[in-house]
Amino acid sequence: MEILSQLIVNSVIAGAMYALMALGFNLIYSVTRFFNLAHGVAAAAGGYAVFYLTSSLGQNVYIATAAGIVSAGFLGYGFDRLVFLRLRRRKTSSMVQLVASLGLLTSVQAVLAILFTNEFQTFPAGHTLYNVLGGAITGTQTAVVASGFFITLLLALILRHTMFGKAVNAVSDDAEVARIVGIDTDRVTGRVFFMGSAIAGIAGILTGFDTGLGPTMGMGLLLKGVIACIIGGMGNVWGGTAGSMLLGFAENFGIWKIPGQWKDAISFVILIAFLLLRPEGMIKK
Amino acid sequence: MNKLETQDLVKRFAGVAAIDGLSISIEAGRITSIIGPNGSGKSTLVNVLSGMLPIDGGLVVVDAQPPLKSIRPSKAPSYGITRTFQEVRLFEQMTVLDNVLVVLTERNLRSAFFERHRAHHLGQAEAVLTRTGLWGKRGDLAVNLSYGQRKLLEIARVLAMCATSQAGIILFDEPFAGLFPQMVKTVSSIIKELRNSGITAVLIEHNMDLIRELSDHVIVMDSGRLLAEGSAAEVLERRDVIEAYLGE
Amino acid sequence: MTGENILELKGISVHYHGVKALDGVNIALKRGEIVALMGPNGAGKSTVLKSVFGIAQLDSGEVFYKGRPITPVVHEMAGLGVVLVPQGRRVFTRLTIEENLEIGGFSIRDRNGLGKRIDGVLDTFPVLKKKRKSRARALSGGEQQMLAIARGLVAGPEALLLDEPSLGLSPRIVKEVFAKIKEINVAHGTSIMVVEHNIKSLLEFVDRAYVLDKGKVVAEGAPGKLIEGGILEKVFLGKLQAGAG
Amino acid sequence: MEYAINLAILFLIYAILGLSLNLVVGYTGLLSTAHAAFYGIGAYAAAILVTSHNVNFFMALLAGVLASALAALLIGVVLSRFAGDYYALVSLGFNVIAYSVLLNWQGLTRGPLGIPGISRPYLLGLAFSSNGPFLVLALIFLAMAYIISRFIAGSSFGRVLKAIREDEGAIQVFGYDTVRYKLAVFVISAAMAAAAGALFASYITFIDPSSFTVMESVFILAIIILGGLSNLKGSVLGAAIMVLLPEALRFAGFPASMAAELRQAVYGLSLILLMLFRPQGILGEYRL
Repeated sequence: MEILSQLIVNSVIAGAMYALMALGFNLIYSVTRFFNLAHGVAAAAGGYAVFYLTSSLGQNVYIATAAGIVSAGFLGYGFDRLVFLRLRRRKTSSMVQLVASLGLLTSVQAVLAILFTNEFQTFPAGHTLYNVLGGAITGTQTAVVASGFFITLLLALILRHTMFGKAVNAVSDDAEVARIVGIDTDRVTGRVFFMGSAIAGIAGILTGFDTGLGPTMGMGLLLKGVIACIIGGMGNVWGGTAGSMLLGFAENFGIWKIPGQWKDAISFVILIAFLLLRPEGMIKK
Repeated sequence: MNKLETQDLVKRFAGVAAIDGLSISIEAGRITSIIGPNGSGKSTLVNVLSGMLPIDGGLVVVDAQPPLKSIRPSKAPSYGITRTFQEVRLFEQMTVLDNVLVVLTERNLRSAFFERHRAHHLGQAEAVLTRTGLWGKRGDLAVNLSYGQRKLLEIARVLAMCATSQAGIILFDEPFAGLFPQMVKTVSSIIKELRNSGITAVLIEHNMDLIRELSDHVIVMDSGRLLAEGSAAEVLERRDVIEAYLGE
Repeated sequence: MTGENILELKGISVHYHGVKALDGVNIALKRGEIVALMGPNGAGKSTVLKSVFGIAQLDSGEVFYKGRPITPVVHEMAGLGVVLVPQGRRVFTRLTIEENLEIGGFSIRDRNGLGKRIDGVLDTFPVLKKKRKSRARALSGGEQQMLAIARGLVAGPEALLLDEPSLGLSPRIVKEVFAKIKEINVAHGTSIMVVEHNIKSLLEFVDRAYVLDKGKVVAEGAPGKLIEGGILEKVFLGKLQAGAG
Repeated sequence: MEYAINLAILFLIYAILGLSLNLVVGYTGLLSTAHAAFYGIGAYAAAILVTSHNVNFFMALLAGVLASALAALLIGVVLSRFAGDYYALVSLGFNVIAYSVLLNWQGLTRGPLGIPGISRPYLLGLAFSSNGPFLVLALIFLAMAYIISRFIAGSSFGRVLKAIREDEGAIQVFGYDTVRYKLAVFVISAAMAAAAGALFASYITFIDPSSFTVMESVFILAIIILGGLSNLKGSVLGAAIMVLLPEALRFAGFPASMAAELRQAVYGLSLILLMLFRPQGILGEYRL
């Protein structure tokens, strides 16, 4: 019984973490229609920004966290202005943009390794244990679950009720007509990159508090986010989060019987099964 | 041979029927033109018959063989059906010669590997490209051709399909659109030659002068249905046909 | 009704993939009138609208708006007062009617008045008013066309450009759509340029028409004059002397 | 001199990998990010057979090639149903799964410990234990890979591959069952990569899973995009540049401890710059 509770708690934690990656990835995909693999490195950069501010500059953790989120956002925005916007203007294929994002992922990841070494870095964070329904959860993990929940909600509200959100929906529905009715789609896309990458930054920072930072952490986080998006349904806020939860549960219940090192393989097997059997994802657009 | 029929054919897009219970019969060895206003379903019909769009209802019958409920795209040539594309679809970053050779090769993997009849295929390609006036351009990439030459290369490809005797029915989807008069002459004489050699030609075209010149039979579609059929002269005088074009 | 030119195209030439779509075309839209652009497939009608909107790249020629030359940028046109209703009923299918209309008002600075404007537009389209909370994909073809026009009206355009609003609609619905277009023209004094192949249904609603063929203007004038001249039959049924082949 | 031979051998191995991946990415237009998996299968199969079963290297290489081809056939059956971005993503997934297997099937692969003591090849009394002869061996393999690739590229099979790349829908209408063609080229490419893997294993005599990650696949991809897609000389040129450039940077005074990161930064950056300014690469005949 206790194992079951712990598994459920772990699944929700993992699901919430994947959701934080999935939300931003999905948001960016909905307006640009390409797989932005550089999304992963925005998460890592957010984490390292906080590490630098707290460890090297001795900043307050909360200020550092806020600054880390914003810098992840600006990194993503910079990616768009410097690379993707130019490619979009040239009407290049989504494959070209995907390869460029792969280039950004590798090079920025390498720069992080050069700046902060390949060592695993940890934050000075307390690990108070709480008990939920018989499962243990740390303070950081509580923050993961809470962020996952609130940001899903917040994003859904923004997309539904603000003019910006409606513009995002319009661009995602039909970018050409969106331009015709007066939306500066490049501007909307730039803002979406900022928002999506900032959310990824939150995921990276929380990973730092939870388990620690490595320069290549972005890739692992990203892949989970991408898989969650696809099995949940691309271009849909709730789909991404639902997919994340499903993935979190599948992995954690999977490793009940299968050794934990197979987690990544399990998630890709789920992805491939979904793509073959239900390519549109759990929730249709 | 190579008679093509549809029976109550239906094709829907998002619930709206683009082809709405169409039953037509296209006689073998003739040029049958399909005309109709924008949005009447002509191009959709070509896409369905060539297997590029799945059939939502009804049947297609080729040569009184067992009726087909679905046509897989790579199977269309086995029913003798081939086509040209209205929005020219060439293999852009390949040479003109390769664009033709690629349809001449045998379809099974092993002969493709060892290309047994290379000289024979080259001869066929030369004949086809000479007929379309593109032999001089054989080394150019398709992407670098002028619009008219691109249209001609589409024609060359179906001629090559005929050379492999995999084509008995050719669907021409607006082959003349955007062509200069000289090229129009070339294409129309090729279509006539094909008919005279026993090929069944289906022609989608907007230029009524060409319809009158080429068609043995004209089918008029409107809103995915058969509106009228007959000779060009008969059909183009009919009040309902004129109204379909000019509105009521 | 006639007065200054709201929109004017002078000597416009455009080509796509090496084919001339427009060849030195001169077209004007005067304040308060409805002008039709007619002609067979491939005549270049839609390209005229795309030129005004900066979607098609001009080889030569100039676009004037209220007497001034402009360099059209797609997303700035609505803010200027020129609205395009594109071909094919392209509404935002995943959004509700109301959201579609809100997006239509995106270029308006005063967002507070947006609700009122939308109510005003919905009064013109009672069908849409009843369904304002339902998704656009659930609408019929005719309703979607109405929504596309309504979405354009929210921006309060001085010039409304319509690309084939009758395409794929039944004759009865086409009549309704054109009646609505006329109503808008009369009620708000909006100048309207409409591209159509569905000619006869249209002629009773328009003040003036241009006939295009192979990228050139081959006739221009009042609808009655064009019918009497028989130019339409010639262009559409291929009896024009200049025809190819 | 040893240093130059070492670089030359690495260059030859990457040139084979580049040539083989180019068949899939450049000629067929399928953005595969799983190449390191087949490279790894070849390396591991050869290493295991040579170390634990004392099999002659060349037999082991052949077994590796067959194992890799078989894996490609199984993966390809699934993969060939996708196109475009999804192809890239699913192939990436297969690389992750293959990496997990190498890392976690410890009974077979010794997991993260890797396999040490892989002997150098010998054949009919001819030993390739020193680097000079090994260089010659690698050169022979590259020549074979080049000849095979050129044969494929010039055959009508290669022409159909290009047509699939240009417009899969159109070539289907002309009667080609494209899935079988995509599968065939994928298997050939995987077999060639496996040969490169076996060479690599016996050259450095020790392998562990970290040489066969997704990042390695991206590196090979960078080689062929830089050199030029759909151009065989381009793959060879790309391999030369990608292997030598980080070395040049090392001479420019960057610390050796950062070599791996530097290499990554360089190829990441080159991918971005290529996409922005020269998507067809140096000698390429095709843009993604």
